[in-house]
Amino acid sequence: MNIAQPTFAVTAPILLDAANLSCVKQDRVLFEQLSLHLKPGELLQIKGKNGAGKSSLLRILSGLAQPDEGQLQYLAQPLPAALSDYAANLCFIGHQSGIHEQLTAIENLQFWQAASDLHIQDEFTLLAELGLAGLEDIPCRMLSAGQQRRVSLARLWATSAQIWILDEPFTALDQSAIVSLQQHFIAHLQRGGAIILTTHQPLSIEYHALRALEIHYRW
Amino acid sequence: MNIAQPTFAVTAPILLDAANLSCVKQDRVLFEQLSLHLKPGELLQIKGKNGAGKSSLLRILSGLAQPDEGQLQYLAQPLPAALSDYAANLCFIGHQSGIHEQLTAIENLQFWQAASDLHIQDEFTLLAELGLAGLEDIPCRMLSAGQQRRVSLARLWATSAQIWILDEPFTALDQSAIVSLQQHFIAHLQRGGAIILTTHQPLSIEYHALRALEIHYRW
Amino acid sequence: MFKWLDPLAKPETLYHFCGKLTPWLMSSALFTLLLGNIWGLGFTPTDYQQGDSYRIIHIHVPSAIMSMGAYMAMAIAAFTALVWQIKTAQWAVLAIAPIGAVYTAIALLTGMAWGKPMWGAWWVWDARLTSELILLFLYFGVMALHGAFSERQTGAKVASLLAVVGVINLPIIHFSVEWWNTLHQGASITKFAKPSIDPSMLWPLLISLLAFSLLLAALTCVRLRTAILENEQHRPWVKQLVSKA
Amino acid sequence: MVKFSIFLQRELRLLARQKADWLNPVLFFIIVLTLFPLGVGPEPNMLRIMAPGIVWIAALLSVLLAAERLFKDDYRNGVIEQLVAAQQALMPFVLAKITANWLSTGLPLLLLSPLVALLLNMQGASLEAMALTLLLGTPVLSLLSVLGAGITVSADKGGILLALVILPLYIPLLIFASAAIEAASIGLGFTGQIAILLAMFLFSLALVPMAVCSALKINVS
Amino acid sequence: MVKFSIFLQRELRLLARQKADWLNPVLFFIIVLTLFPLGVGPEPNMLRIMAPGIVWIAALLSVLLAAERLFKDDYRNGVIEQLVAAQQALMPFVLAKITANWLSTGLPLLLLSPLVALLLNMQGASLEAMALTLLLGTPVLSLLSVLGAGITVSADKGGILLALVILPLYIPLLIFASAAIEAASIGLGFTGQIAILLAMFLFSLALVPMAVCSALKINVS
Ligand code: HEM
Ligand SMILES: Nc1ncnc2c1ncn2[C@@H]1O[C@H](COP(=O)(O)OP(=O)(O)OP(=O)(O)O)[C@@H](O)[C@H]1O
Ligand SMILES: Nc1ncnc2c1ncn2[C@@H]1O[C@H](COP(=O)(O)OP(=O)(O)OP(=O)(O)O)[C@@H](O)[C@H]1O
Ligand SMILES: [Mg+2]
Ligand SMILES: [Mg+2]
Repeated sequence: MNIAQPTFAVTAPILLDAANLSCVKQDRVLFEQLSLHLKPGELLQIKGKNGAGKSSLLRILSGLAQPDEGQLQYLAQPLPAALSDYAANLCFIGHQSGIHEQLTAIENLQFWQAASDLHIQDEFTLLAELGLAGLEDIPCRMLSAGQQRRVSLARLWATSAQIWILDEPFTALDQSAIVSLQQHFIAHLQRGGAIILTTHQPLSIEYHALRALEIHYRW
Repeated sequence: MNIAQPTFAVTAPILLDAANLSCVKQDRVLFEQLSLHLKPGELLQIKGKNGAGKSSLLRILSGLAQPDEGQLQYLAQPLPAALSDYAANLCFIGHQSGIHEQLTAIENLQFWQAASDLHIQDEFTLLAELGLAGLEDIPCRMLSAGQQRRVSLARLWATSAQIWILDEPFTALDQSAIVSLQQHFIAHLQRGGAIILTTHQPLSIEYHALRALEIHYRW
Repeated sequence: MFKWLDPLAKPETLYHFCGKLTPWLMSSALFTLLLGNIWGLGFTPTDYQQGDSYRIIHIHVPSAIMSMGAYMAMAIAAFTALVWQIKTAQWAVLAIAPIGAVYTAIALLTGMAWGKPMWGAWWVWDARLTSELILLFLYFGVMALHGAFSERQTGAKVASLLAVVGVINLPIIHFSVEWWNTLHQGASITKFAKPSIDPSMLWPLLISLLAFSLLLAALTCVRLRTAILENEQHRPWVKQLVSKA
Repeated sequence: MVKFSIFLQRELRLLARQKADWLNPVLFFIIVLTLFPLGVGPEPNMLRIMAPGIVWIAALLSVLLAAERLFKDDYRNGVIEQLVAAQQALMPFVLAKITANWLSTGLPLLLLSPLVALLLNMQGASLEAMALTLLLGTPVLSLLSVLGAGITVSADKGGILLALVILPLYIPLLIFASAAIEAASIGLGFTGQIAILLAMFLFSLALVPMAVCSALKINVS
Repeated sequence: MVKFSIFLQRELRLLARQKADWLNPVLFFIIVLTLFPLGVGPEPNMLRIMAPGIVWIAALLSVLLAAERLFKDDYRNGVIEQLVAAQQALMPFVLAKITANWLSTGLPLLLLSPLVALLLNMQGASLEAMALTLLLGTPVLSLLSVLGAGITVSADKGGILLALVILPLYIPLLIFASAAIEAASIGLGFTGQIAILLAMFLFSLALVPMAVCSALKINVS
């Protein structure tokens, strides 16, 4: 594991550095000259109205889409080249949940364990922690919207990736689940992790390295 | 139009009356002996943790699914018989948005106008009101998550149905959209409408006839 | 070599480069086309076996060969686009595809017209004819894929992928006459050994072949320029260009 | 009626937007037709005998492939769920789907029949018979495949299940249609077969739309 | 390797859960085979001549239909998007998909070949040739259809586009396979065709998985 110890002074390396990004969708410029950087221990919330371009930005930051202009650097290396290192240290969960509806929660976890090197001691305790006790053996399509989201987020409890990129993780979750997810965020940050996320619900986290970046809706 | 004037005294007719509903999913009893009724001018929020059975209840209340036990009455008539009257006076918007991704916002509205007798004076002003100005002619799949939700909710601005049943209407909406949707709810209630909804986000409505019904998560 | 090619990856340079090339290509294409056809149709001796119907060879053979040539060019552009992520190469793929499809259609139609007197049927299911028909479908496939995605980029890349994979079909077309015994003519000019065709027929044929390849290049340049403008319409240099015009 | 025409307009607009929807079945039809002689051998005589069967099997397969996604999008988006909740508009919706399906797959096949005849060496009367059977048969095909699509819309596995449901219903159609073409090709009359096809058309027109509506209702509840 | 086997296990589990996935292609194959004699006429001689082509066309169509949804679920759920973002597991995932596809469609067809021979009046050598071509050809078919599915996964219209992309690539296979069966049926040797089929198999095995990976990457970006 590659997680820096909580010594993130000014000297902490810049994990992700984006310079002068721009994104154009069909003649419409969503954002231009957007720069940001992320250090260990930081949480960056991307804000903006519906349609401002938050999801588009996250897809660029996670290496899925190419920016129309600008560069990304992971640990000072330019991205298309360093993509595989970056991907190995990244956990991206988008609007879609990434779980197969026909498989049970356990089976979905096993799949992701193989696909992205998760470290799960015991799936049952993990799922129980997420409030899914007794539902481990039901195909996910029979779970409620919020329960499906919980299965999808379970990965965050088992990943060793340092950078998390999450698109509206709180969707469909009830209040208690939101609170425990936020606590988990803080634990991750304190271990030297870094998080970029979007959400329309206010964060209720008490933490010193919260930053926000607002994308203004342009037409 | 069949909307009662704001004279909802004790004598107001009971629009929807559910008695002793129960719902069983795979040996699991989600709820039993659940009774509720809805009068003009009332907003009923169904609360409960993820997986408590809120969506299942809403599908029963809207006539899509049958309860395992119990009856529904619409204006004192039992439901399977009065279903077509009831359906004509109902606007149900579920977890799925009900908009076709290949069609533009305008075309989706025209479809729903024909399908459920909406009264839209001018699609363009309606969409502009919802913050979609300039996006009327783009296929909906190119809209962001929140923008798609807005198109789907546009129906609420044009329907003459008295009873609205909404499953997590605030999902993916930004704060300003949530506020204006809630204002629209109040206007509807004051005109004698009635609303049943679920949401995990706290309502910020000031209104005298708010009621809540909690379904406890059982295992 | 790459030093010379590299600037052409830039849309603006390529646009002007194609602009300069087009008139030359176009005029030489028209010249050779006329020359080849007048010579071939008017001044070559009548074949003692086939009568005058063989004269369609001057359209059939060049268009058939160039239908494959166009595919090869398209596949090379596609490969470049995929490996080096060059957008202009991607646009070139779509610029070539319809031209290649038209060549293929011409080869098919002239072949059918020739087949009726020669073989007694418009169409027979032999390997060369069929594989040429498949070539047409491949062109269609590339064009259809291009339009089938909501993300334009995706469509362009995926179409390139199919173009590369479809190269398999080219050797099948060419060697079909050897691998299967067919009704169709064996190789007579595209052999490595000495061509087995009378020089009085060969020359006009070669000129027509040159004409078809020049025409391909010219039309590709024209279509490529439009594609560049379309894709770059919000760039400053295009806006400048438009305001100047 | 107003609803029907608005819904039909919507379907046609969707078709215009996704040209692949009606172009691809046609191309598929042509491709399958070209595969047969390849696999079976190119003797013209042979081909003429097999032609009726081939045409009709190719038609079936192309309509079938097109039908698969007919309701999928609307189901996934919740359109069908909400239509069922709103009750009255379901029937015009289904009728519009059927009409659009025929316009986009049956009609092009009909228009293609001269080309097919050319490819498969068909002559005069057979060509006429083929066009007639296609005219009467493709609407039945559309009706049946919409039925299949409706029945299987919420099934975990659409495509092939659909084929299974539809193929058996489709066999009588195949038998009579190819019998008509065969009769024509050897110079016999074929009004009998055509009359049966007509009956099948009217019969399925009367029954299928209702069946589709109830299939959709069952699928969302 | 460990990843591959876990992924393969997942695919097999999905197949076990949705039995229709592998039962339906098989049934489809059988139905198409029975349609032919119906549409074309039941003369045994005729049937024997057409048999190779028919078998291979039916095999193609059934594999094609099964391929359509191969990646759809995983695409819609965001599984593929997240796999691409995580990079390293994509290749084993694709290989598992290909293997599972062959196990669920190619293998049953192979096992069915004696039955087919019975239905279509095939004898000794032809049967052997058919089994051999199916053994070598169905993996190619699986590879190609997975390629088609990967290429078209985010396309607005899957099914038929897939067919359009795959059929041209598939035609050489059809030609050699049916040539082999035909040669066998008239008593000639067919090692040449079999060798070509083997070459095609190895060739596509080497190239297709990489092509599928890049197709998936393109589709999510
Ligand atoms: C629809 C029918 C036909 C098609 C699709 C077709 C296709 C082709 C193709 C693709 C080539 C280029 C082969 C290569 O360069 O490897 C070709 C060449 C040629 N074709 Fe055809 N052909 C057709 C009918 C005919 C007929 C009826 C004749 C005359 C009897 C004919 C005579 C030739 C000749 C002489 C060549 C030049 C061969 C060479 O030098 O390589 N073709 N044709
Ligand atoms: N494929 C596309 N083609 C054209 N425009 C697109 C495409 N995808 C997205 N857009 C546009 O880009 C804008 C930003 O979309 P994006 O999904 O990034 O918004 P968002 O900030 O995530 O919004 P939300 O809060 O609703 O999720 C939207 O206005 C949308 O119309
Ligand atoms: N088809 C089904 N088969 C078996 N169980 C099901 C089925 N559908 C739902 N359930 C179960 O019913 C319970 C209630 O689901 P429902 O969708 O009604 O929850 P909900 O209250 O809407 O939750 P959320 O807040 O997450 O949306 C869940 O625990 C789920 O596991
Ligand atoms: Mg978003
Ligand atoms: Mg719910």
